[in-house]
Amino acid sequence: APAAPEGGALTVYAAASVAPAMEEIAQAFEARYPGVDVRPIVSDGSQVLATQLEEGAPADVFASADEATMARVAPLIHDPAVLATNTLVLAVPPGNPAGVQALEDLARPDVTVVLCAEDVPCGAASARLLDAAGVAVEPASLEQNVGGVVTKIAVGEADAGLVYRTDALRGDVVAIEADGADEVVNRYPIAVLRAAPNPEAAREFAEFAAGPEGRAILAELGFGAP
Amino acid sequence: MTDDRRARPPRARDAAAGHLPRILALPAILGLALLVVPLGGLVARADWSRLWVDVSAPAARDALVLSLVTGAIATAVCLALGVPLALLIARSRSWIAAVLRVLVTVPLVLPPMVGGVALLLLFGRTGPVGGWLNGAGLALPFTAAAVVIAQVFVALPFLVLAVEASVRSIGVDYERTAASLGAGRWHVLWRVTLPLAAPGLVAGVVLCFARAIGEFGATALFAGNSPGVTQTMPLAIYTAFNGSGVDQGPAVALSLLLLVTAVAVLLLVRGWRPGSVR
Amino acid sequence: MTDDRRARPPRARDAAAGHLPRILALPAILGLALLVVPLGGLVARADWSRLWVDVSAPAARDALVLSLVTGAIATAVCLALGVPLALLIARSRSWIAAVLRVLVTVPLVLPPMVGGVALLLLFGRTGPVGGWLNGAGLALPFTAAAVVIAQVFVALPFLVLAVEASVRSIGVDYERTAASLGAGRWHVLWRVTLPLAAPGLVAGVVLCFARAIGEFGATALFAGNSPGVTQTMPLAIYTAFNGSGVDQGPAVALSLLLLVTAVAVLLLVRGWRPGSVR
Amino acid sequence: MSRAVVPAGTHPVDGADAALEADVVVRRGAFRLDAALRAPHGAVTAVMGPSGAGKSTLLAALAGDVRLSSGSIRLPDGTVITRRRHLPASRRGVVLLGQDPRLFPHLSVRDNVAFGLAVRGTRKDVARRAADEWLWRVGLSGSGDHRPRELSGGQQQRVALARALAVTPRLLLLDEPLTSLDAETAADIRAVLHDQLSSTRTTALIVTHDAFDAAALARRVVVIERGAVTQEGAVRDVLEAPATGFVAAVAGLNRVHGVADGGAWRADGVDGDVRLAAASAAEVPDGAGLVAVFRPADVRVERAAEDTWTGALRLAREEPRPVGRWLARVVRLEPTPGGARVHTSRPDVVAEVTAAQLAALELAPGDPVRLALEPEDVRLLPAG
Amino acid sequence: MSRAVVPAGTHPVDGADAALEADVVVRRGAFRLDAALRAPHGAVTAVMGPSGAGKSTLLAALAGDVRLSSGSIRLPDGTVITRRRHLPASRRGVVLLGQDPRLFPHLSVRDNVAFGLAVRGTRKDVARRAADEWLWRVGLSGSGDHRPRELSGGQQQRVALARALAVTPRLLLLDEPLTSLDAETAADIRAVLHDQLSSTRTTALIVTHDAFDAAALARRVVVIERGAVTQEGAVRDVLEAPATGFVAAVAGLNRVHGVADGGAWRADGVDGDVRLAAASAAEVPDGAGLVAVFRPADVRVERAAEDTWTGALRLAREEPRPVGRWLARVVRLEPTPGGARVHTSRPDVVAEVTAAQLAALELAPGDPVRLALEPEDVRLLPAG
Ligand SMILES: Nc1ncnc2c1ncn2[C@@H]1O[C@H](COP(=O)(O)OP(=O)(O)OP(=O)(O)O)[C@@H](O)[C@H]1O
Ligand SMILES: Nc1ncnc2c1ncn2[C@@H]1O[C@H](COP(=O)(O)OP(=O)(O)OP(=O)(O)O)[C@@H](O)[C@H]1O
Ligand SMILES: [Mg+2]
Ligand SMILES: [Mg+2]
Repeated sequence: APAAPEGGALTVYAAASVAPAMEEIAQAFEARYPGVDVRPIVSDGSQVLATQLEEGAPADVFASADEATMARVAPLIHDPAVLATNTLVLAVPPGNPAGVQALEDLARPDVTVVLCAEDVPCGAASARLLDAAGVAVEPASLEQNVGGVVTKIAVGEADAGLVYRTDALRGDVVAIEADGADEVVNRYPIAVLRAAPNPEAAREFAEFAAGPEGRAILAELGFGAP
Repeated sequence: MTDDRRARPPRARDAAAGHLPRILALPAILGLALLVVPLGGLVARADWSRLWVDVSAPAARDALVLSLVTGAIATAVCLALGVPLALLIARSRSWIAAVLRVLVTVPLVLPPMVGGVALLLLFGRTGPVGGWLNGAGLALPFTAAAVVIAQVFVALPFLVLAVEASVRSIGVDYERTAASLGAGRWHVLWRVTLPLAAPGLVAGVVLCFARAIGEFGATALFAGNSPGVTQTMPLAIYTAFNGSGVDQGPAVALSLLLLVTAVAVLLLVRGWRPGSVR
Repeated sequence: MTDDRRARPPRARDAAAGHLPRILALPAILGLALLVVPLGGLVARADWSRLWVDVSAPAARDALVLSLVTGAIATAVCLALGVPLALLIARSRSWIAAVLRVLVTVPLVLPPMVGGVALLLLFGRTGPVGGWLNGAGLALPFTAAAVVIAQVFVALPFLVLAVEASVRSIGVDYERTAASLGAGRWHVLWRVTLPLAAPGLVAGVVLCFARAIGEFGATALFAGNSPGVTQTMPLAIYTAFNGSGVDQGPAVALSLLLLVTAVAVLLLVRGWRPGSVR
Repeated sequence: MSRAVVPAGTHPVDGADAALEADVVVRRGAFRLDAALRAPHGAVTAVMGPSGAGKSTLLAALAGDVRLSSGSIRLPDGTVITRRRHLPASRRGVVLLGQDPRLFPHLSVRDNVAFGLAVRGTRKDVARRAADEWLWRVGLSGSGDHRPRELSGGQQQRVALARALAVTPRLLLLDEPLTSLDAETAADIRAVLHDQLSSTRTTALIVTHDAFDAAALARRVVVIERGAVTQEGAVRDVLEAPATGFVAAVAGLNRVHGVADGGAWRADGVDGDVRLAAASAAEVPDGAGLVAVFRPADVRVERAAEDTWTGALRLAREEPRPVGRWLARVVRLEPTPGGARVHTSRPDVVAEVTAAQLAALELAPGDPVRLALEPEDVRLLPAG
Repeated sequence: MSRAVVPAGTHPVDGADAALEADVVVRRGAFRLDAALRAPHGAVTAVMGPSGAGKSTLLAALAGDVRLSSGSIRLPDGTVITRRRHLPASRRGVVLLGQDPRLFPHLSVRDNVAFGLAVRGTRKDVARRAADEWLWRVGLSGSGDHRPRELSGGQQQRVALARALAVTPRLLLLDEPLTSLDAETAADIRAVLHDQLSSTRTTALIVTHDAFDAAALARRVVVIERGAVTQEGAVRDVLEAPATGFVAAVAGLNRVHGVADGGAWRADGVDGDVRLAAASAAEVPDGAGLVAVFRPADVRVERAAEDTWTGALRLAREEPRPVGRWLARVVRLEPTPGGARVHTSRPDVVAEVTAAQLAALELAPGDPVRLALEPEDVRLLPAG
């Protein structure tokens, strides 16, 4: 077993979508290693965090929402590990006013669809899923993040959209399984920074998060296993 | 603040600049540097080889046109609604004016994203105004009109506050003179009050336009991000930023495009131009 | 604009309000409604049972205190740098003034996020200023100082433009009178120019403070979203918004907290308060 | 002299003939204006009064810049304005030229003059031509393209006057229109003003501090002091029989309080017995208050027999005290273009001497002098 | 009359005695001021001139509000200012009271008066007490807490004067300080001004349009017309021998151009032969330009034998033409407080008649009148 970390503070940068999970993992981690003080999770879009890391942000651990972003900061990190996976679901407002049942319904002209922009991870995944299903969708809006999609569906502005299972679970939308969604899997990598001020605790935290305790917490929040 | 000792053409110059401490030039230049140098850095880092490609992409052009058009319309709407509001505040008794001013200022403080949610709740399909409009066959969200509304919502306070301060400074004496020469209220407004408030109006329009075409949060939420329809420059820049990978090339390129266009527009606004009235 | 026909106490009132068209009250009220009604909707939708819990969370309190402190410091810095800059512009010849005004306006147009990138490029580890500061053992980004810098960067133009318009409107006649009574440049500045520019100064401070505590994009990038250190209210709201999924309860609650605090602060600013000078 | 005891009192204009009938009560801070006046149709009425008396406030109330606290105003067109029925300035048909020229800084001088015409819908080129003609009339042709701030104070004043005259209103209110003009220009402008007002038969109120302006331009004068009308009547009547010290000062007259005393007039509150003879003093009972009015130039000044005030006083006590001659002390000597004004005390009397007399007298403040006054130069008025 | 042909010319003050020596050239748009003047130490110099002549510009240049285009200014402390060596207004020790009172609107009246003292580091309570005393001196005690906009025009003017006087500067420049004050207040303020200036021996320049103010307050006068000095000298000398029409107007004199003609004076450019007798006319050769100066009150007015102008003219042609009497036509009658001014043409002469004379004459514009003038009332000056 690896040596228990001496203690000290630990700074975790986590993409917005995994930040709530990281918060819980951090609490469990602190319970296990009372000497370590995990600072409140710093969360933002993966790209923002990556930019900040490039400019020398003092982080120990970085949990990204996709592998592309992790690849972007590759020179700054030790080898990443996959923390969790996520799959897309169809999200509709409560009551499903447009009667959306399957991916094909998104192509109906009377259904207002919002998707993530292709540049953000959920948007890329949505595009792949729709391509695979051969469904051509004309979205009303390409949101900058999942929050935008969920909000528009929740207030009834849009009739349907594609979001991650974890996001659908958290909010006031109804999730409908989409065929072929399990083919398009998004992986959440976690890595320790080379410049980590507290490398031992960082390594331990990354392993803890990817380990059984971390995975249990992630599963509870709807994430899939790697 | 300017150097009084330099030789000048032999023409009397009012010794106006001489009444303020010259050392103020120091913080002034520091402030200017703080605003300008980061932009310089941005320009320096730009990838000039790819710049043209990024800037001339159809999506960029669409976004720019949309931004300019919606920004101009929003500014016009702000003028139409904001100038009367500013006049109302400037000419109200002090406590009414104070209350109105606070009401106008509050939306400034709100993060635009929350403003977007508020607009969505009001004008959305299920909102009180939106439901009513829907009944009339009008849907605002996901349209360019929504972009304008979002921009007006965030930019209006700037115009109102700038114009109000200016109108208040002018006082009512010239209006009285005009009225006693027989000028009706509209004549007074157009020929006296507004021309005299010109510096504040110009400042207000510039603040308003700049804020409108820079608006991001409320637009993203209320109008969405549909290229060609509601994707304004800031949304395009944000999208580019998210998709950029290692270098922020496209985002920087689009930002520079926005900057250059904005400068061009500002230079066309009377008063921001050399040779304008003092 | 007020109703002249209402019975009043038998005291002469200057017939000031009477010089502007009354119908202007219509667009004025429409404008006011556009600003206020969405906020009303937000308040109406707020989940009052959970509101107190959200608002009294330590993270919320930390964010609020940080916002107020950094906002106040940023406003002070803006005053120190922006008022001299405004005076410089107002008293320059017209073409220099035009150039300076455009330079000051440009950062307004920039989406704040890009501003954040620019600041990061300048003050970051690899940036020209940042590298030099790093050598001196000072790292700005990801500290509370970075929050202040980001806020100054986005808020300064508002102060400068509002004050400049006001100072320009005043002209130099009173300064001349003061100078010919023997007042030196500093005395003229403190006792004449600034008091006379008070409406513009107050408007500028309010715009500046509101913009500073509402600032989100540049702060998020340049200072980061580190709770307790750099997480200001807008970032907290953003985090709550992203983390909360559908019900924007915590985000709305925090927004209302920010609004109420901002109103309280604004009411403390002289001139925004009932009974102030007209 | 018979007019003396029946002074030009407060003879208002007949209601039927009045273009303007105003009973104005306005409160401004601690100041209260309560003045009733009538202005005859098509004629000029001068408004005079000390600084801060309420003249500008009166004009502001008539023009509609200030609301009435009570009272009423009947305008030339019959409209009646009261506290509750306030008519905005722009709809009164009243043009006010305020004390401050207040030219619109954003308009050229020409457009300033044309402003009132433009308001009335006059075609632009017609209005501009009219403005240019007005500028010519006030001696400023060629300044049309200037900005107001490029003009001198007196030039601005003239532009403001041209702007007010150009609109030929029903009622014109001019607040010190000739102030800050030199004698030559003032004479020209006075002529322009007189021609314009009489040719258009404009009803006008002119605030002025100058008795010559009042006499040259106005038929009647209304004197306002401390917010109230103290005298009113034909200009010359009022100036000849000043009811107050202010009017006497305006008319350039001495005005000394006293009482009737055995067919003569005796000064009040002066221990040295100062008596003046005048025909009318015999008509009133002894002890009745009388005011003696006389011109400074009519007072003869002679050196007293003694050089010092105390010496002169001693001598005077022994001397007989003739009527119309008294011993006075020089308080101040004020040079005038033609000589000097000798200010004396007990009672306060000003005498005017020529340069030659002044040289002969060799006066200095503190010196005793003998003043003399002929009965026919004294006018006695009942004390108000 | 010997002074007549040696008029009060441009006798500058001795350089040694001069507190201020200025040779000011300033261009403002199309206007060019080019004036050299010296002001004696500790005395008041009046500056007079028509509207727009450049008086305020001169004062602005002296105070430092406007830069010199060329020339130089030597201040009382010896500092020399030129185009290149501009000293800011605040460091000149020169206080300027401009034509516009320009009270600071954000300060109370008291703080306005105390402003100059506060600048000089006077303790706050001392400055306020001094301000209150000054307000009392200008008749405004009790107004200290008011805002300037709550004061009347004349009251503002007095506050501005108090503010300027309160600082007792080395050089004081007053631009029409007594304008817009009534006769009574003006007299009081003139006395205050005179006392203050003479007791502190302040070197002062006062712009005024009033000959009485100039005589009462100033030792010397400088006349500026169209940007240049046209006359300069002791006040009375200048007013008695006006070198230009403007000065004559200020002095209230007629000034008519003519030539010496056989021991008498003959008017220029007038077909009806107008001749005046005067002792000094004999001293100059025939044909030399001479200006006749005389007072309007000295001109006797008689009705012409014929009632109409043409009839009178016919008659006049047959009559002998006596020296000192001529036929003139009434152009305009201007009422004055004591009678009227009769404006006549060819040559332009103004005659002053009393009310009684006026009633007897029954004049109307267009009427012919006979004017007469005694030789001793005429002063002849060489034409400038
Ligand atoms: N800023 C300016 N630009 C152009 N011309 C100017 C400017 N200021 C003044 N002038 C011109 O200079 C001339 C002199 O003005 P100034 O104010 O000195 O006259 P003044 O003698 O004080 O007259 P007044 O008795 O009317 O006050 C005027 O003809 C005026 O039009
Ligand atoms: N806004 C105001 N608030 C309070 N008092 C005022 C206000 N305006 C004027 N007053 C007072 O009213 C009085 C009359 O002022 P007004 O201007 O009518 O005087 P005026 O007769 O025109 O004097 P002047 O000859 O000096 O112009 C003054 O004593 C002044 O102090
Ligand atoms: Mg007045
Ligand atoms: Mg002047």
